[in-house]
Amino acid sequence: MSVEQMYQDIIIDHYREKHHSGLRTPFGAEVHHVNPSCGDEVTLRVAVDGDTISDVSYDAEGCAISQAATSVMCDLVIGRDVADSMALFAEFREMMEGQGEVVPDEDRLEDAIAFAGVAQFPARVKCAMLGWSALRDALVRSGVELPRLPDDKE
Amino acid sequence: MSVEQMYQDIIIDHYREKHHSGLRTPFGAEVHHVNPSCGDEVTLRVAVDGDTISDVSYDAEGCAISQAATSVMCDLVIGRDVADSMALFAEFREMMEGQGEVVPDEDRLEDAIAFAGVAQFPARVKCAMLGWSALRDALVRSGVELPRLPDDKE
Amino acid sequence: MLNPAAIRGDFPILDREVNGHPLVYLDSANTSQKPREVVEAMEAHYLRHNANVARAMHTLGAEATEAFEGARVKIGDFIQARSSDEVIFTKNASEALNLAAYTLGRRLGPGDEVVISVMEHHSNLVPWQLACEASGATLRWFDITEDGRLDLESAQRDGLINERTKVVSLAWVSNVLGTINPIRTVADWAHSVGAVMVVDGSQGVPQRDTDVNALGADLLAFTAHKLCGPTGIGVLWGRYELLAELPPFLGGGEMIEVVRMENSTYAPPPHRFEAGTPPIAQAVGMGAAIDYLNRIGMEEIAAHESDITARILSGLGALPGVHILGPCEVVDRGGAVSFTVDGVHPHDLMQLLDSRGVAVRGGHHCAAPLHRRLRVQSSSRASGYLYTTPEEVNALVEAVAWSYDFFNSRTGRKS
Amino acid sequence: MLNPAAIRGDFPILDREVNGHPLVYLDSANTSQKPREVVEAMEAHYLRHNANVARAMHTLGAEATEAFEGARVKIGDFIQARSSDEVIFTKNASEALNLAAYTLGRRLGPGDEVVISVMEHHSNLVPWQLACEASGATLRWFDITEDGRLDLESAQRDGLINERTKVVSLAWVSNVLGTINPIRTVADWAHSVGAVMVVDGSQGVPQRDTDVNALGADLLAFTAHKLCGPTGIGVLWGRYELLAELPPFLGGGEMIEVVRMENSTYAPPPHRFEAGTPPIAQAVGMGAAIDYLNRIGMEEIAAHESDITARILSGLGALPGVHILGPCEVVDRGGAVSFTVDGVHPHDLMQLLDSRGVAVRGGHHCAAPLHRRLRVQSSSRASGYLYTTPEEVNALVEAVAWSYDFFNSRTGRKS
Ligand SMILES: Cc1ncc(COP(=O)(O)O)c(C=O)c1O
Ligand SMILES: Cc1ncc(COP(=O)(O)O)c(C=O)c1O
Repeated sequence: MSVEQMYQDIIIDHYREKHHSGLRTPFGAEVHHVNPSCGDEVTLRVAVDGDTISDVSYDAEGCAISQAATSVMCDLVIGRDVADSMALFAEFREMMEGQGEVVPDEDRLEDAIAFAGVAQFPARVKCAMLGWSALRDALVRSGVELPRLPDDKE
Repeated sequence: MSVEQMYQDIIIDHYREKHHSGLRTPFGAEVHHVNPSCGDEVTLRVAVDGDTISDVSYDAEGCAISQAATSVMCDLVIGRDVADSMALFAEFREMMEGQGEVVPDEDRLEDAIAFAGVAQFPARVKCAMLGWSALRDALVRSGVELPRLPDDKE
Repeated sequence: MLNPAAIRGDFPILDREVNGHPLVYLDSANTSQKPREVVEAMEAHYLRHNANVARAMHTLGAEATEAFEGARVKIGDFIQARSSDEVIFTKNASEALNLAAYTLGRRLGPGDEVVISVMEHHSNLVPWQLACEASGATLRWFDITEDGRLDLESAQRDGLINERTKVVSLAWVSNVLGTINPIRTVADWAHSVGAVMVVDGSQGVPQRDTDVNALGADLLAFTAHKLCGPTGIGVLWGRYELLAELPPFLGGGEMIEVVRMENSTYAPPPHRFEAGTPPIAQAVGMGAAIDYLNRIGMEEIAAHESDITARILSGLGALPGVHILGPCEVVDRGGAVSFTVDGVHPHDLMQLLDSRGVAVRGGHHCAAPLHRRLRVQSSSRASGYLYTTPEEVNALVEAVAWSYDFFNSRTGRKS
Repeated sequence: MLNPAAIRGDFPILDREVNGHPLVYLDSANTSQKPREVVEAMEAHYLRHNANVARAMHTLGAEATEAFEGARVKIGDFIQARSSDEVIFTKNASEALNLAAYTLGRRLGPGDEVVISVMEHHSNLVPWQLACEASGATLRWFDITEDGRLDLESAQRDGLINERTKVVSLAWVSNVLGTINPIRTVADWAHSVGAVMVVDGSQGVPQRDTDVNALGADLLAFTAHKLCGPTGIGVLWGRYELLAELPPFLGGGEMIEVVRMENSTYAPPPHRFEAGTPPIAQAVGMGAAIDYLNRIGMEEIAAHESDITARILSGLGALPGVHILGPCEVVDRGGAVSFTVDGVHPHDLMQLLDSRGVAVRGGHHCAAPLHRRLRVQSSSRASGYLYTTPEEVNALVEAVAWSYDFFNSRTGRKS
């Protein structure tokens, strides 16, 4: 896997024009997450309407991988129901932690399959997960009951 | 150097009947010294009369080397003037730190030359010095002005 | 059954001669010897994969991080931790216990009590003295029975552990008496009053199959250099929920989340407690040591320890003038055998044994209060490990007998 | 002149290929590579002389103690300490700085001030935040000038150091900006108000001839892994009279004098501050590293650092879109060169360079407040050492130029 293959055009595109970027109201919860080793950070807000994620907005600074992953994530989850969004979280995490051995489902992950190559660079997996982890945390804080996912630590 | 040569008869003798052992009055200062690595300890009192060490008494527990060295030391310094006692201290220390290369002066050190062999066992040098260090400290605390010795650290 | 003859081939140092005799290394409770593969794992790391971890994300950095975090996983598995996030790297067991005492100490105040025992190593004693001094809490301790076991009865009678107790910290296995303490029983008692149970596993973890959950500990300290690993690294394991509550201890490096000049927030465990460049190569070495122990099998190692201990106890016990401290039978007993010899100070005994190639420790073994309690100033201690042979025990016993004669049948110059 | 080509033969890792390119290791300010002889010294120690120190007085114990204390002497000589008793072994520079902050912190109270700078590594910042938090003292700091130097003028104007100041703690050389701080000037100022001068020598000691007395420090922290030595060991040097006044920090093991259950007394320095089994093999390795550096010569090493730094500064400085943080000339400047590249996040730059075998660090380099002060979120850092060649600098410059193009001339799928 070359670095050219890792930085797919999809990633560069999302990095350049981050979809859904900028903090918006209304929102149910706001969280601030950082990747302490490189300082990447994201402030993320989520609004939930019934079972549905009605909006995700964010203000983030960081590398192409973390920025693009957050942008792609917003495309995926805004308007999706919470349980299915968390299922996507699990599928994305499985791909990222699979060290390149997990074949992703393009129908489900859409642009996010562009990150499959990143899974071969363990140091960058955290970058790709930053926005997703923030989203999940924000959902918890907004009081939504989340499903237990496969591979969760506790 | 064999261990049989290190444990000279002189040392065993002093270990068995520790000369001047037992705390006595009057005294000018009392100190308590320990060798933290093995726990050997000595409580030592010194009485000074003018320029002369008029008495050294002690209560000690420890190995044959530390006990015998303290016993021999008392034989040497009781009744001797302070400056010359400290000169003896320096000569004894020089022998002990000489790793067996320093030829001791038997006329000066008397029974203490039996410790020459101990100098080849660096771990035991501290044992042989325990009583001497306590004596020097006690002299300082009893207010005597001590000469600066060769090899003193500060 | 474990085969020490085969194992010895892995330990080059055991071929050494000392003072013209084959080395008989019976100071393993002090520090163990290292198999070649542990040393080679560190060598390969330094010469092929060396980089800083976490912060360095280039190829070498990724390799070093994987090796370092991989060691954390091995160690977590070795003690049956729920997650490797419960494994904090420290420099030795002492730092691990100080980390426990400083962070738990922040919760203590006047009226609170910390309970230890009179048989503790200084490293599980002085940190609690310092914590009590700083907080105004009171230090209390278990006494021991005449045969050197934890005196549960008098503790119960005195209400040693009570509603004021905030921390109980005990050695799993005594480094002097060899006693294996009933940690589970004491932990249940501690937990019934809401106290945190800290266990000093320095002597237990190297010799016994460890399951932190079965043990009942909330925090467990141990050290690599006693389990075939390198110096410079120890571990504090902790229940994650407890670790997550504890404040930071050492500050700096990667233990942070957000740092501003005005204030900082801290990373989650274990990184919160790992300030600065961690012992990277040492973690690799500790991981290799654990692979080595696992290959031989902790059950086998424990059985061998019992066998060697029984031989030392019966061999020394049969000698005139020898007095054993601690349990004389291998029941709830680890491998440290401390003893005194009439007329021969431990310091001198150590020297005499060394002249015959036999390495034991003489002194108070960092347990001065226990020696005071036993009314001896110091003692000698023999302790084996997986590489110790019955022949080495024989050499010890003969050398002790010879030393007794050396001092007690000397006539001296004047007699 | 030092000959890096010859020196490279001592570092097997430098023969490695990374992603099909020869390794260009420019992350030495993070951790240095290790010459074979350092690793072999530790190997020989573990496999031939391993035992615990101080407490073990048998032959192996005496050998290990001599090796360990011998390393202390080498280190004391290396920094021109008056006595090796002024050399305290810690696990890294961070522990050394925490030791300073915890023990000096015991003297602090509300109204007292501690002064650091905005360019400090977290390891010389968080410990002082914790100490101030615990004691009620106030943390203040030097700002920097536009060209990345300590702003002495504004400090003077604001009376930054004054009669309330109890401690001043500064990096000798910044790990981000490369700035060499005027320690002597600040130390004189600190001493004039009776404050203790602490110096973080982590980046200075590996590259420069160090004389603690000329430097003006009262305490100096540094770390072995940045000076060709092993991980797992650092040093706090201190003026003996100051160390003798400081209370203990970590408790346990051999840092004691007399231990009773009720209370304890403590050993004199340095042992008072060394709880538990010290990093024995690591001290041996650090001693070997110092022998190695001495053989090459610290003057030569410093001159080589200047040469390499000048090449990096001019090479990178000539590239479009590259901005250097800190002094752009090699005047009072060490070897860390941090920079940003327009349109390429440091994290990505690190990855792109790595794909061409070039190892640099990307992030905030454990100096987040400094980055905030410089109004950049993070940066990339290249840093060489005695083994770095001009050709490696060329490889870096080429790879940075390529990376700039990679990100900035990509069209993407939609455009
Ligand atoms: C200036 C400075 N201070 C402190 C440290 C911390 O050193 P260590 O990681 O060895 O604790 C470093 C290196 O990481 C440094 O560059
Ligand atoms: C029971 C016990 N606790 C603590 C320690 C301290 O371990 P370390 O020296 O690795 O800090 C030891 C060994 O020295 C020990 O035997």
